[in-house]
Amino acid sequence: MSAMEILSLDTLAARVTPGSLLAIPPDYSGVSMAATRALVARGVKDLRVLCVPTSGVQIDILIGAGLVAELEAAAVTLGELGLAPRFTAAIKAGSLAMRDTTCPAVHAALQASEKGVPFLPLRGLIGSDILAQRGDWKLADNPFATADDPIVFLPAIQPDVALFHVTRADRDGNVWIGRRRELATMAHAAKRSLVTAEEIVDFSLLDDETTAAGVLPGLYVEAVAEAPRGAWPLGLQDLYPADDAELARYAEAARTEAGFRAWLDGFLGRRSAA
Amino acid sequence: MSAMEILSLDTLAARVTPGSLLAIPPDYSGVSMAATRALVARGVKDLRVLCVPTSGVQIDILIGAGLVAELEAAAVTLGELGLAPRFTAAIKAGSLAMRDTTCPAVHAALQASEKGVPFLPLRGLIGSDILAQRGDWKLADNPFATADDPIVFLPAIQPDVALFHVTRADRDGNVWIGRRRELATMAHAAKRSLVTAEEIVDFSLLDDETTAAGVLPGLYVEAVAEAPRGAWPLGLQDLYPADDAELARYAEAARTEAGFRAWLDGFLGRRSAA
Amino acid sequence: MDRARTELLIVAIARLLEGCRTVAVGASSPIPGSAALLARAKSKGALRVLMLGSRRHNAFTDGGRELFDSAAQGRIDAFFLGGGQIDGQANINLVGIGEPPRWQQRFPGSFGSAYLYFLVPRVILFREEHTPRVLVPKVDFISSPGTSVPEVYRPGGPHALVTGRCIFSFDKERCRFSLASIHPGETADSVRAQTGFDYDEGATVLQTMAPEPGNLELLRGRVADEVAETYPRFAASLLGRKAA
Amino acid sequence: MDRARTELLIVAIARLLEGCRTVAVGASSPIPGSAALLARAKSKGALRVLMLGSRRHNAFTDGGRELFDSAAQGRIDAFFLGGGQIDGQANINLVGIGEPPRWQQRFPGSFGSAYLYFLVPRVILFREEHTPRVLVPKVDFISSPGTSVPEVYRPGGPHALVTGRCIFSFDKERCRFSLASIHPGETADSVRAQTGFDYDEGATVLQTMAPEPGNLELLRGRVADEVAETYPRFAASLLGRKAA
Repeated sequence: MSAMEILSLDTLAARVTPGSLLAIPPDYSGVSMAATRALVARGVKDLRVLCVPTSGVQIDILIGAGLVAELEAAAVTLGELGLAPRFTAAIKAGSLAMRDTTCPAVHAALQASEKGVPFLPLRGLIGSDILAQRGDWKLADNPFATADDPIVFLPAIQPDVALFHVTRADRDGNVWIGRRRELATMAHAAKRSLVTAEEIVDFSLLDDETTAAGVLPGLYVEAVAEAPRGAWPLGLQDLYPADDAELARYAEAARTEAGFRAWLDGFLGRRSAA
Repeated sequence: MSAMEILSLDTLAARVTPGSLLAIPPDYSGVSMAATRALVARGVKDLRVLCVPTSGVQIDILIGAGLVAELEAAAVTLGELGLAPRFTAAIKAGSLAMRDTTCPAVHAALQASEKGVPFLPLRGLIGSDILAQRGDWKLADNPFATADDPIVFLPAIQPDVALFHVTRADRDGNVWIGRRRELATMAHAAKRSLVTAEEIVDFSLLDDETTAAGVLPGLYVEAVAEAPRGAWPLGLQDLYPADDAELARYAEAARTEAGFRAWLDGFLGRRSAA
Repeated sequence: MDRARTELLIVAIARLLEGCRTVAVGASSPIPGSAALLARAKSKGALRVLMLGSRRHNAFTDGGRELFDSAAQGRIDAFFLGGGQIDGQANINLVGIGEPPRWQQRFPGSFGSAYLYFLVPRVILFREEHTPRVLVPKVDFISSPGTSVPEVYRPGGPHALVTGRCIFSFDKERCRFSLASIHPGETADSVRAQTGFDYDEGATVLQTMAPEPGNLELLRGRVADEVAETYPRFAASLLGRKAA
Repeated sequence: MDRARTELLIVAIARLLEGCRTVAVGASSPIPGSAALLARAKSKGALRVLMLGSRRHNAFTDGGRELFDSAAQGRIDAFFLGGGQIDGQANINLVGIGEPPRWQQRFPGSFGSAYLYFLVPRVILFREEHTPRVLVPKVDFISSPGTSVPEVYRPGGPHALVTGRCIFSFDKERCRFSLASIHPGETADSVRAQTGFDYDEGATVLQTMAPEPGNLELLRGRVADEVAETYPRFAASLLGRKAA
């Protein structure tokens, strides 16, 4: 692997190849809607997507645009705007292979990859139909217990690509994530991390010790692309809030395939304008 | 458990009761030498100490003062000042039950407690005499492998008390740890965390999002005591460097029991002065 | 729902949180969130609230896993769960009605329920809609079971079920709900008619206690202001808060 | 050790790091640290150095575990280990001489060796002292084994052993060291006399290459400045750096 690269948004998105296992963060954590737009424009097919651990408008767009073959998530929802319409339609149409999970199981499976171990044990889960439907999880015995003590073993998940958006990146590939440490876990676990950033700065984000604790080191970042307002219509940390009106327009439009397509045309049209 | 308390140094140290499993950080990470002094003055006996994952002058003093019955560490050393003399003497005298480990095994065993699971698997270790001597570790088979794939299972370690020193605490018990996240792992894993701080501030350390990422929340902190220069003669982050001259005096003095006692008298004498 | 009913539910849930040290609240939960903040105000700050979506009441700094890890460490005393379906054994279904993979109706998903329901001692089930459609004899999909066999590690589980009509308490030994109190306007019969599962009922049926004036004052004042940080529209419309 | 010998070792170790993308250096390791920074300077920044104790060359932000986790992720290409004893099978002993629990001589402990030796592809063993006391037929305690049976997951292991007298390369298949080159002032015989374990030796024994003038210039200038951040006394005394 070569050193960290600074790429254009389209070149960065082109590194997500068909069939990739793609990890994306929840709506409140730093979603790269800019790269989502580029993926849709490119029409990358057969993505397997892992939501860490939930998603909303991003996954609904990827599904609606026909990019997603398989999905693993603890939940898909537009929150107060209701169900994710393209997700719901794809489930009904049988066009999406869905694996239900639960939030801490996603975190634990990524931590297993982070630690380079084949699995992690996790409490809970026993007796749920999630476990019943997961042929890849193992119901085992706690090897340290003297009495009967069943526990679930979760195999490690190693995403091919972690894709997310941050406020700042520097030229060493260090990126500011603040308290959103699920982004660090995703990046540690993934083979490659592709990151879009509001701005790329010329100083090292690790220079100031008071803010260094919120930095994901460039060691984990393959490439960065600059994308101002790259989370829109979602919000980004303290920088800008979600565009509630646009999200409501999406929720309404995406109730039909035609409405979704019309909204998507507008979304793709912002590409050159952005 | 009651809400977070702000205590005097002596009252805080009194919460470390005889026989406790005490977790302490490495010399470079935020060692509470102030609380160490109070523990020695109090003469708390039969401590079982876990170094996370190594220690130096702190553990050497605790051992020399006769407070430590059992020790688990990946290494005990004064670094460029050589072997830790009281540790070495106690080993030779047979007065210390020592469990050798390796750094990532300490981190993993604490992470198991952090996640509330009975064990974590870890790579490496196989064929080492560390594993051979650890009756509590299990050599097992990777339950997800199709071929033979031995792997070690490490039981969770839950310290009774995590004890460390930070630059700042606030009145909610939030404490600034910066990049020293092993302190967070220790605190998450431990039943109780007792923290000394250079200063206690009147605003919330979580108010500023640019620095909040470096904060361990008060959820994990039972009590805080103010202790200016509380890491001396060790250093503390960017605030002050280690007092190399004093550490060298320690390394020289502690080569004999009498020399150690004389140094310790001086160290204890700084109590009221501090 | 009207403001009086909202206030009744918030005050009733806050009572269920008494004695807790730390209460966590998931996303999109204005009524449980308001109840937690009210319980905190009543405790004079001794009760800690960790509310997803809030900035002021969210002390987590270890990412998305920290809520789950801290629950496993025994640091979270109470949490709230809902359900597209809830059955008489307190099993909850957040995944779908019908059969996988296509479902008759698909819900968002299980979130952290399959974990927190096992580990948080006092889980309060909350669902405003109280109809036979929601409160069913048997859920179509178990996102998380209400109880477990004794050998399963389970310090946590259901404590009560609060709906728009009543409050049920849950008996873990008998694995059954019991009618604890009914809200104004309901009768024992009207509740039973709208409940799809069987449950126990005492000889006399209590009314859910009306909000005490002091609690209402706290809720409409300080708590409404705190809620507004995370749920501004809810605070304005259902707690009657005037924007500052 | 004198300055010329120090520079020879640093330049020789830097050569062993060629082609690496990321090199990590543990605590109290001025010569390996200098070699890593020299290799970085030669690579024009393509090689990343993670040096414990440095602020400028320490990008870790996930606490003490991150070095180990990132090694397990395959992100660390080279690391350095030493040993109170090193034997001919590349087993290393960082715990003690004699027998536990009292030992004849107790060392600090194994640090992360029992892990990183398994997971980092190019581990360079470095020990200046080259005597039969250190290089033994069999270590008294295996902090970490040099090789493992095939079923043990082990992407990493020993690449070379650098001492004050020579460089050995390690053949994993044969599980033996082989004399790669001897430093000025040594002969094949003088090395063998000071080595407690058996090893392979070619018909002709190479001399360790003298530092190229360009490398020396880099080392004495830019690299010495960088080293001084973490090892000021070493940079001043053994790299001849004048304080700025």
